[in-house]
Formats: sequence, C-alpha cells, structure tokens
Amino acid sequence: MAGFEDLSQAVLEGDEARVVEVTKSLLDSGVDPLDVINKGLITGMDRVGVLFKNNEMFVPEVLMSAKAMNAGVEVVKEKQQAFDMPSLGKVVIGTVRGDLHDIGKNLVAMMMESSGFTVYNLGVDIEPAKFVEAVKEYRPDIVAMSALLTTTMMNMKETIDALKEAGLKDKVKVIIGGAPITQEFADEIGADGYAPDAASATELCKQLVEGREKVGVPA
Amino acid sequence: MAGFEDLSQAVLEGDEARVVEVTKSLLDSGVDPLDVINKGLITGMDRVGVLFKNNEMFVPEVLMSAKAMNAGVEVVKEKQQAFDMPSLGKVVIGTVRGDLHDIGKNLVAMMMESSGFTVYNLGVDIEPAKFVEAVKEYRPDIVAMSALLTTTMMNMKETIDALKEAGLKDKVKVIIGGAPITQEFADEIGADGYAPDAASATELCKQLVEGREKVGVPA
Amino acid sequence: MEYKPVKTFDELAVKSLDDFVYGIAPHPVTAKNGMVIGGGTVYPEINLTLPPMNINESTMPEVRRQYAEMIEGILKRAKSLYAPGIIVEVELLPETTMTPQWGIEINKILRDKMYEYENKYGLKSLLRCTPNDTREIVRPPLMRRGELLENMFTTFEKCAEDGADILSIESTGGKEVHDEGLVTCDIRKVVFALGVLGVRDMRFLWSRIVEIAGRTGSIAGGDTACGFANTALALAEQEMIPRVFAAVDRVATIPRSLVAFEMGATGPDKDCGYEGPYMKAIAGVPISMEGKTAACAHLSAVGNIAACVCDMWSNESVQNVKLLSAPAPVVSTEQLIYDCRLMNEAAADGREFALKMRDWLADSDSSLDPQAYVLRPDVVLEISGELVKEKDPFLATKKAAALAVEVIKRGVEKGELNLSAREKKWLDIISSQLETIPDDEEKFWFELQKELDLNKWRPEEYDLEVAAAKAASAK
Amino acid sequence: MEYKPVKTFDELAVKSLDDFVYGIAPHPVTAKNGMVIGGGTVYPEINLTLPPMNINESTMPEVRRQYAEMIEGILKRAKSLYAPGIIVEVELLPETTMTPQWGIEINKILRDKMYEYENKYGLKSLLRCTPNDTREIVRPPLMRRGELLENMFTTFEKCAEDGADILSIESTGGKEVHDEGLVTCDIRKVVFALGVLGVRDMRFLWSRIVEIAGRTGSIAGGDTACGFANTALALAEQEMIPRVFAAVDRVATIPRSLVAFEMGATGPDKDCGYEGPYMKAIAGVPISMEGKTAACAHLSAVGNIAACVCDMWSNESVQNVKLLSAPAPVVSTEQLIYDCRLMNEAAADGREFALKMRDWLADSDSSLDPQAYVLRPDVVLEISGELVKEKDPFLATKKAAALAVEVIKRGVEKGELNLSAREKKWLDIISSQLETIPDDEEKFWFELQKELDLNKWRPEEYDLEVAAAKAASAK
Ligand SMILES: [Zn+2]
Ligand SMILES: [Zn+2]
Ligand SMILES: [Zn+2]
Repeated sequence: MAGFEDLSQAVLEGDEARVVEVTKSLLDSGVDPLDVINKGLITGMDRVGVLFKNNEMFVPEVLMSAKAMNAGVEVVKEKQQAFDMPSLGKVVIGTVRGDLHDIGKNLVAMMMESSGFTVYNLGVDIEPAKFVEAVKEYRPDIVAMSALLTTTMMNMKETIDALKEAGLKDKVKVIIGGAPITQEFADEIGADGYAPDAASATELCKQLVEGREKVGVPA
Repeated sequence: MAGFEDLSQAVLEGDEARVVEVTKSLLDSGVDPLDVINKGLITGMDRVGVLFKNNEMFVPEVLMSAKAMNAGVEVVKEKQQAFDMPSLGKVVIGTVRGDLHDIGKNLVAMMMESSGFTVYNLGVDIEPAKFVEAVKEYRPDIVAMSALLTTTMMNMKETIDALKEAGLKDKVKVIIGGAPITQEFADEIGADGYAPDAASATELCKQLVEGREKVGVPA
Repeated sequence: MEYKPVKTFDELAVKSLDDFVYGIAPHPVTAKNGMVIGGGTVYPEINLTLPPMNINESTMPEVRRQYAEMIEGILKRAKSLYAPGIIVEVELLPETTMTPQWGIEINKILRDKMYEYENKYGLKSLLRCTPNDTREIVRPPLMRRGELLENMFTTFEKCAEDGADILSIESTGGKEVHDEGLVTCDIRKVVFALGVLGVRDMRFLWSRIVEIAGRTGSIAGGDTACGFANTALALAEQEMIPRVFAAVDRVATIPRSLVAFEMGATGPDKDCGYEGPYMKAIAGVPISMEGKTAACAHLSAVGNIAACVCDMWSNESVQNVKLLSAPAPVVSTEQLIYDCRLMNEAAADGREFALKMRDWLADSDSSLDPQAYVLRPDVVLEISGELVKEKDPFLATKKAAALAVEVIKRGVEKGELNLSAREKKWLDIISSQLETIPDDEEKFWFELQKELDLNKWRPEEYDLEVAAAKAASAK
Repeated sequence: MEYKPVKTFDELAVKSLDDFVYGIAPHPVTAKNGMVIGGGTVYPEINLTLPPMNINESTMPEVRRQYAEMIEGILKRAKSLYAPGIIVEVELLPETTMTPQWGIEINKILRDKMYEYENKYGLKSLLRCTPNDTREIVRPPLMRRGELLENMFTTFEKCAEDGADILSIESTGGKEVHDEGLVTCDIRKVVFALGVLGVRDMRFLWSRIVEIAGRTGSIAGGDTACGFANTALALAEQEMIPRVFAAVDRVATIPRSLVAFEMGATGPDKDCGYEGPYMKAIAGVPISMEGKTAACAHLSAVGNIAACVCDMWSNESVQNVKLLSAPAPVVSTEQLIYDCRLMNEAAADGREFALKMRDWLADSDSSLDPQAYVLRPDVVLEISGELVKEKDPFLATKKAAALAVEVIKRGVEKGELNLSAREKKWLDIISSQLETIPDDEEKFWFELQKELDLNKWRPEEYDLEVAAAKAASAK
C-alpha cells in the first residue's frame, strides 16, 4: 500500500492526480487525517521548500506542488468537514506607494502561500495608510513590502512610520525586499528583516513567526 | 623696456632668471613695487591658476612658476624692506587620524601656497585635538582635511565635532577632499565645502575667503 | 482605428553569415552631426541614471546637479580616451516623464553639454532619449488615451525639438499578461501577451513616435522587449524559472519588437533588447547591445555573445554612485570605450578577423546557456529566415517559440549546448503547451480570456472585445 | 645584515615575441589543488573589500558578515557562469593587518567558503592574501623592526597556515622619497627611491616572505610598485603630471619589482603592477594584470593592452556596494569571467589567434598614451633584453628610465605614438635630469641627501649612513 513517503513524493513531483489517489487510499485505510496532512502533504511541501531554497526547483514547479498539496487537503476536508488546514501565520504584502512592479512581490506571495502562510496580497502602489488599514483588519504576523525602484524605496520608511504612529509597529514584524534594498537600508529605516529573494523571504517569515512572542500577538 | 606683460609671461613659463631680471629692471626704472607685484607677478600666477584649472599645466610647472614668482617677490623685498607679500588667507591642512596618504594633501597644500595662501601643513594622521590646537594657534580662515581611505573618512566628522565643541567651527570654514569623498558626504558631516581635485580645492578656498564675513574672523 | 505597418519584411536584410558582423548594418543610420551608426565602427552607448533619491519639486535642483555632474564626467573621460564618438542614453524616470518639464530640462542639460564638447574638443556624440512608458502606472492602464499618455508624447516631442537625436521606448503593452505567463511558465499567455497585445500596442505607439521623429528631424530608434524577455532573463538568472523558458520567451519577442521597424523606425535599436540581432537580420537596422559591461545593471548568461553583431555597445544603466576610482557612469564609459576599441581594432585588420572576433564572442558563451545559444549568428539567421515567411505577427510569435524549442533541442542533440536534465524536461512541457494554441487569433482570445485577470488590464485598449467572454461565461 | 638574492636573471625567460602571449608563462605555477597558472588558461582574479566603514572591535561582526556575503556572492556567480577556476584576492586593510587576529579570521572566512565550493560543486579556486604594508603607518617608519612589522609577518604566517595559497604585498620601501619625486617630477629622486631604497627594502622583506611561504607550503607571489608607479598613473590621469613621466616611472620600477623573484618568489605576480609584463619577460613568472575591468578601482590609459600577456585578469579592488544588479564584487566577477572566456576562446583556435588577440589588445591602446606604448610586447622584450645585461639594480633603474625615454621618443618619431607638444617637452627635461645622476650609488646618495626630507624616512632602515651628509652640511 502507498504510504506517507509516496504521498510526499507525489507532492514534490507536483503530481496532483497521484496526490488525490494516495490521500484517498490512506484515509480509506483508516489513517488519521492529521497524519496524512502532517506526515504526507506538509512533509512533501517541506522538501519542496528545501529544494527551492537550494535552487533545485523552479517557481512553476513549486506552484504545481502547492496545487497538488491543496488537492490533497481538499480530499481530507471532504472526509472531515470540520478540518481546517493549519496556517503558519498571516502576511500582508504589497509594493509601496509609487511602485508598480508586482512580479517579484507576487512571486514572494506565491511562495509564502505555498509554504503554508495565509497571505493578503494588497497589490501595487499601496499608500502607507492602506498598509495600516490592512494591519488593523487582518491582524497579520508580518507586513511585507517591496520596491523595485530606488526612487520608491524611500516610501518604505513612511509606511513604517505610519505603522508606528498607529501604534501597530510593535504588533507586527515588518520585512522588506526588492532589487535596490540592502540589509543596511532595512536597519536604517527600522525594518525587522530583509530578504534578497523569494526563497529567503519565506525562510525569513518562518524564522520571524517562530521567534514571535506568543503574548501580545493579535490573533 | 620689458613691462608687466613680460614679467607675467616669465612667471607663467617658470623662468626664474627672467623674472628676477625683469623685476629688477622695472624697479630700477621707478615702477611702484606694488604694481610690480600685482600687475606683473600675481597676474602671472593668476594665469597659471586658470591654465592649471583647465588641465593645461602640470603641477611641476605650476611649482616652477610659483618659485619664479617668489624669486621676484624676494627682489622686491630687497629693495623695500618693509614690504610684506599679501596673503589670500590662512589655511591649516592635514590628513585625518589614521590616514597616512599625504601625496594628495601635499599637492593641495602646494597649489594653495602657489596661489597666495599661507598654508600650515600639519602632516598626516592628525588627531582631532591637534586640528583644534592648530586653529587656536594659527587662527586660519580655512581648515582643510583629506582622507584617502573609506575607513578613515569617518574621522572627518570627529574633527568637525571637536571644532564645534571647542566653539571654533563658526570661526573657520572646513573643507574636505580625497578619493572617497563626495559632496553628499560633506553635507552629511557638516563640512563647508568639498573639492574633487587640487585645482578645485584652491578655487574653493578663494571663494570661501571672498565670501567670509569680515567681522568675527580671527586675524 | 487601424494602425497599418508602412513596411513589411519578406526576406532577410542580412544575406549571408559572412555579412553578419558587428559594426556593419545593411541600412546604416546617419545622424545630423554626420555620425554613422552601422557604417563600420562600433560606438559606446553610455546610459546614466540617478542614485537612490526622491524626485519632486524640492529635489529638482539636486536632480539637475546630478545629471550635470554625470554628463561632464562621461564626456571628459570620453575625450581623455579619444573616443571616436559616443552615444549617451537617458532613460527618463516615471516622474521625469509624467512632468514633461522635468524630462525636458534634463534632456537639455545633457544635450547642451554634448554640443559644448563637440564644438570645443571635436568629440562627436548623440543623445538617445527614452521616456518611461508611464501608462502602466495606473492599473488597469489606459493605453491609448489619458493624461499620462499625452504627457509621455509631450516629453518625446519637446525633447526631440531640443535636440535629442534618437527616440526610443521600452513599451509595456501586454506586460500584465506576460508577467502572469512568466511566473507560472505558461507559454500560452506569453504568446498572447507578445503576439497579440504587444504587437497591437506597438502599432499604435510607434505610428505616433515615428510621426514625432519625422516632424522634429530626430531618429526613431526602436523598442525593446525589456519588460518581457529581460524579466524572464532576470528570473532565470535567479534560478526562479528555467533558462530554456527565458530563451524561448526571447525568441518569441521578435515579431513584437519588429513592429517598430514595420511602423517606420530605422534604428539604432535600443540596447536592452537581446532580440536585437534578429532585428538586424530581418530589418537591417543597426542595433545597440549590452552584455558583460552592463553587469552593473543586470547579470546575464550572454555577456560576450551579445556583442557579436552589435553596432553600439552599452552599459544598460548605471546609477551615479561613487566607486573607488570615479562615479560609476565614468567607470562604465571607460569600460565601454575599451571594449569598442578592441572590436574595432580587430575589424581594422580585415573582415575575416572581425568574423573571427565575432565567432569567439559567440562561441565563448553559446554552449553554456540556451539564452546564449539562440543568439548565435547562424541560429539568428536560420530562425529569422523562417519568420519572414510568416506574415501574421501572432502566428509568427507562436512559430518563433516553436522554432526556439526546436533549435535548442537540436543544439543539445548535436552536443553544441549543455543543458541539465531539469532544463531539458521543460522543453517538452513548452512544446506541448504550444501545441494547444489554435492558429486563429480570435479563437485563442476567446479561449484564453477566461484564464486572465481582467482587473489588471483593459482588452478594449487593444481593440479586443470581452463580450464574447462574458457571453461564454454566462452560458 | 645582507639579504642576498638567490637568483639572478642574465637572459630573458621569454625567448621570442611569438612566445610572449597571455595564458602561457615560461615557468607556470602549480597550486596545491592542481590549478596551474600560466599553463594555458587565463583565470579571473577577483579582489574584494569593505564598503566605507570603521573597523574596530565593535564593528568586527559586521566586517565578518561583509566578507562572508561577498565571498558567497562571488563564488555563486563563478559557479553559475562555469568559471574554469577563480583566484580571490583579499588585500587586508591596515586595521586587519595590525591586529593579526582580524586578518586571520577574514582569511579563514574566505578560504573555508572556497573549500566548500570546491568540494560541493567542483569550483576550483585559490586565495591570494595580501597583508597591508603597515610599516608606513608611523612616520618616519621603522622598516626592519618593531611591532608593526612583527604583526605583519604574523598575519602572513597565520593566513598561510590557514590555507592562503598565494602571498603578496605592495611594499612601500622608498615611497616617501618617491612621492616627493612625483609631485615635482624629479626623476633623480624617483630613481633613488626605486633603485636604492625600494630594492634594499624588498630584499629584506622578501627574504622573510619567501621563507614563510616555504615553511607553510604557500606560494610567494610578488610585490607590485603600486604605491609608486600607480600613484604616478593616477596623477597622470588627473593631468597633474605628464603622462611621459608616469611611463618612465613605470619602466623604472622594473629592477625594484624584480627583487621579489630574485629573492625566490615564483609568481603569480600581483595584479596592480603594470610592470608585470616585464616580470614575465625577464623572470618567466606568470602574472596577474588589470585594465578596463579594474576601472572600478582606477581609471587608466592601458585598459586593453594590460591584458595582452596576462595569466590572470583582475578587477584590482572593489567595495561591497550595491549596484542596480548585484553587489559590486559580483559584478566584477561576471565581467572578469567573460573577459577571460574571450581570451581563452581565441587561444583555443590556435597560437596564431592568441597572438592576433594579443596584438589587437596592444594596438588598440598603444598609440594613444606613452604608458600604453611601453607595455607593447615588442617594447617590453626590447627593454627587458637591455636590462638583463645590467647586474646592479640601481644602475638598471637609471638605465630603465633612460631606455623608456629613448623608446618613447623613437615611437613618436616613427608615428607609432601620439604625444602633445607639452608632453614631448618633458621627455627632454627627464633626459637632462637623468644625465645628472652619477653611476656611483654612494656618490648619488651623498649628493641627494641634502635635498631629501629626513623627517619622513630613516636612512638607517635601508643600511644607509647619514653621517656623510651631516659632515658635508657641517662644512
Ligand atoms: Zn531596458
Ligand atoms: Zn595596488
Ligand atoms: Zn590590488
């Protein structure tokens, strides 16, 4: 009989049909749905995460794996109505005011979603006030901002200042990225983190949510 | 008879013997020594300054012109004991703490001297306190600092801060230079000016002393 | 309204591999000051831009100072190194295009200093002015109307009147769809974005730019697929998407970028289009290219091969930041001048040696990356020869992608190109995706519109109707 | 104490112009990991340094992070571009030499990551460690004793023990006098600084470095006249001093820089010595050179010709600042790799083509600047051939300067070199200055000491006595 290893391998290969098939067969043979999720589907996505980080998988392949995993989760949900897929945390993401470049930001959003985060993608050209609003509404763990232009990167600081003014800066972690951004710049404007690429951004989010104080986090 | 034009040309050509000869002949024929200086010798050096600024004279050529001019001044002084060569102003110059590169700084000092400034060359690796001391002692119009290393340029700010603390920053103009220095950096650390090369440094000093308030300048 | 091409290319302008070489274009372009591009000499094209800073009314004095400093440094260095001539490109930023007055001022600061160096020292130079395609700043963008568009055209016009020698743009029609296609590596969306949207938008845009150039006496340069295939190149360099996908994407941009010349542009084509060699092969226009000496702006796998048939050699873009020696634009100027010296020196030894140099430039890269492989001069002529047989740009785009896959596969088989197993796999995926694209453009649009996010772009701005889609989804 | 040369060079190592080419040295050097320098392949040598920052105990974590980031970026890019191998040079700063612990840490961060890339991905690499000549930090400097010297040697030794493959330095013995000579364009002081002070200091220094290299199994590379002739080059580029003076100064550095090899160093010589081709011609050692791709560190008139007989090709030095594409060290890595690919590709076509490439590199620069002219391969062999006849390094230095003037004059007459009138004038000035230099070293020292500022340097550190001078001035 196909086991967890098969399931995780099918996720890794982005083989949706096989994921559905193996998930069903595991559930039918009485395996605990939580084990199917954790030992099969999520284990598969974790392997994907490692390979992506090491430049051994392409983005479209990761997306196929995520799609396959989600298909598996749907099968579990069908069997067990009350089941909710665990989320690693909530992320609000957008490009800053004046910046229309969303391909990198969308990549990051996709990779975070694939890794198990709940992502609120605000889009492009987001005013500081809009970020503040989104934080109030979604109560995320992380606010992620991107800028591709050296002329718009300066607006990151404004957004952080707006969060401070609204008394929200301590309640979220702010991370930034984009071609012109450096760690120094992140430090300078008071961001909590910087990631040079999509794989590291996901990694960074994982570290930040692991490190968050459980007390005081809006839930 | 040789006139002011000949004298200024001899200075330009760095022809010391001819400068001495023409100066003597002018004085002998009863020309006002101040005219010999201003219309002959200094006019010559002014032409040198323009050519140097336009990259049409080399440093050793400028130095030869300065030497020729000085020989002329000596002749005037011999004739007229009480005479003092007018100075454009006083400059204290040195490389900042930790910086041993004096060739650029020496070039600037030489060019300034050639242009008529009185220069106090403190040398290399000068502590902020030493700059402060020199300002107290020589009461210069300008303090010029140089740094060749990006690791030592930071010490320029310390020197400026030391001048501030001693209450001397408003009494002098501080200018900086050296390979890694930019106008932005000068603005950032509160310097009064920045020059990218030896010719501009001299130019800058001239502007600064012309622009200085006559009142309040230590004399 | 219809925007009809004024030219069609039924056969190759470059007749043989031995005529396909750097410095020489079938149809050289002569500028007002007598400089000839594509007439035997490769010239440096230096691009300059601002360091990180805000641009607004209060910072404009600093903006002016920055450009004045950069152009002085560049020209001084070009003079010191006895450059036979130089092209300066200013890519205006969104802010300096949206407020035409600012772009016009910058253009003038540069051009005036260039005139001064030409008059004083005999240093010949040309200014290429590239306004930003600011239409994409509102989403979904208005492509054929509105204030942004009118300000962009004003910037073109006034800069041209003030002496900008060459007009160019990196237009963005279809970019929203192409972005989606790239991230998911969906060649169907890519073909639609380039062969339908890009082509339609460029016909509109270039009818107007060519008209402005004609009226002002400036040269209509060209329009690169920078926002498209260079995004793919950057993603491939970051190992986000397969290199073969980026290579196929590059070849698929050919019919789109060719539209500028069909509408009457004459070249020199702009630097950041690595599809440039195809433009030269098909339309005979001189081209600017960029490679290793543009590493300051982006890393690539085509550092040498990009030069092998160029007529100008560029640094793509560099900010006015200080390096150990000098500001970065001065550094780029020096590097480009030496690169050009070497190519011109080899060519001065005779055509056979220019061809040798060309082949070394090509062969040193072409086996290592499919994006380099599709720039091999022989591959360029082969694919170009097939593409001129196809009149319809949508079908040509589909064909271009298919030819790219085919040529890359053959290269691997012949041992001329090394590809990892995970790259090879994608050649088959792309092939089978391509097979699903119908030959009828309307039918393709009907199929695809259901999959596209119409919040990001407006079909009507490309003369496309959505009614069918709505009807379909209402079924 | 006497520091005796272990080798002398009585004839040229390079026997003919056709054997004088990039990538191939008469005496190749093989490193521990099997990489061969001068054995047929030109390798990139990438130098990296910190951005503007203070270095002290509290910033050391950031210093470590910077080096770790730089080396990772460099190696990753070299791997992506399939570099056949790469040399990394770390020029330690004064702070990281004076506190050996810091330099040692940095050296280890780099070397460990390089081992990792070699083991994991097969990317071969060598580390060149160049401690700073910190002796000049106190003025007048102690050259042969004191804590600064001992710490410098400790840095050499421990870095070598930790795996630094190649040891180099840019030693400064005689620099104070040379600086004076440059600013006033006094060739007498220049010849004394190089031919007497520089030679004596390098004999002392290199006896010790060669010993350390032998004991630790690392390679004694070489010692450039960077503080000397590159200062001249920079002043000439700024038009502060005549280019002909800088060219003569360069040739005059040959006997000084040769001392490293006379003392037992084997090369590869360090990048920033443009006298490198002379080292290769005379001593047969492989050389690293830098030109256009080092424009980030200094501008020069020898951007192409510098490459024509190189065995490694370098960027000189670049700070870890972010450019539009990537950090500057990554950008340099990419540019160097492409430059090397092109040279190696031409050479792969046959020696005749390597020679063609060499000549284009040379000819593209040599007529435009005397500093380029004296790097022409034929000129290098001609002057070198004369210099090996002269055993005494002081006399050889004087002779080198005279030969440079002669060759430049002849080049102008033959129409091979363009010189402005104001430059030509200086050839005669230098000539007549040279004629005043006596052939007796002691006599020269006696004459000159009155003109020298002895507050800046200590004659006894060069085994020179001042007593004579004092006696003389007391007369
Ligand atoms: Zn572009
Ligand atoms: Zn050096
Ligand atoms: Zn160096």
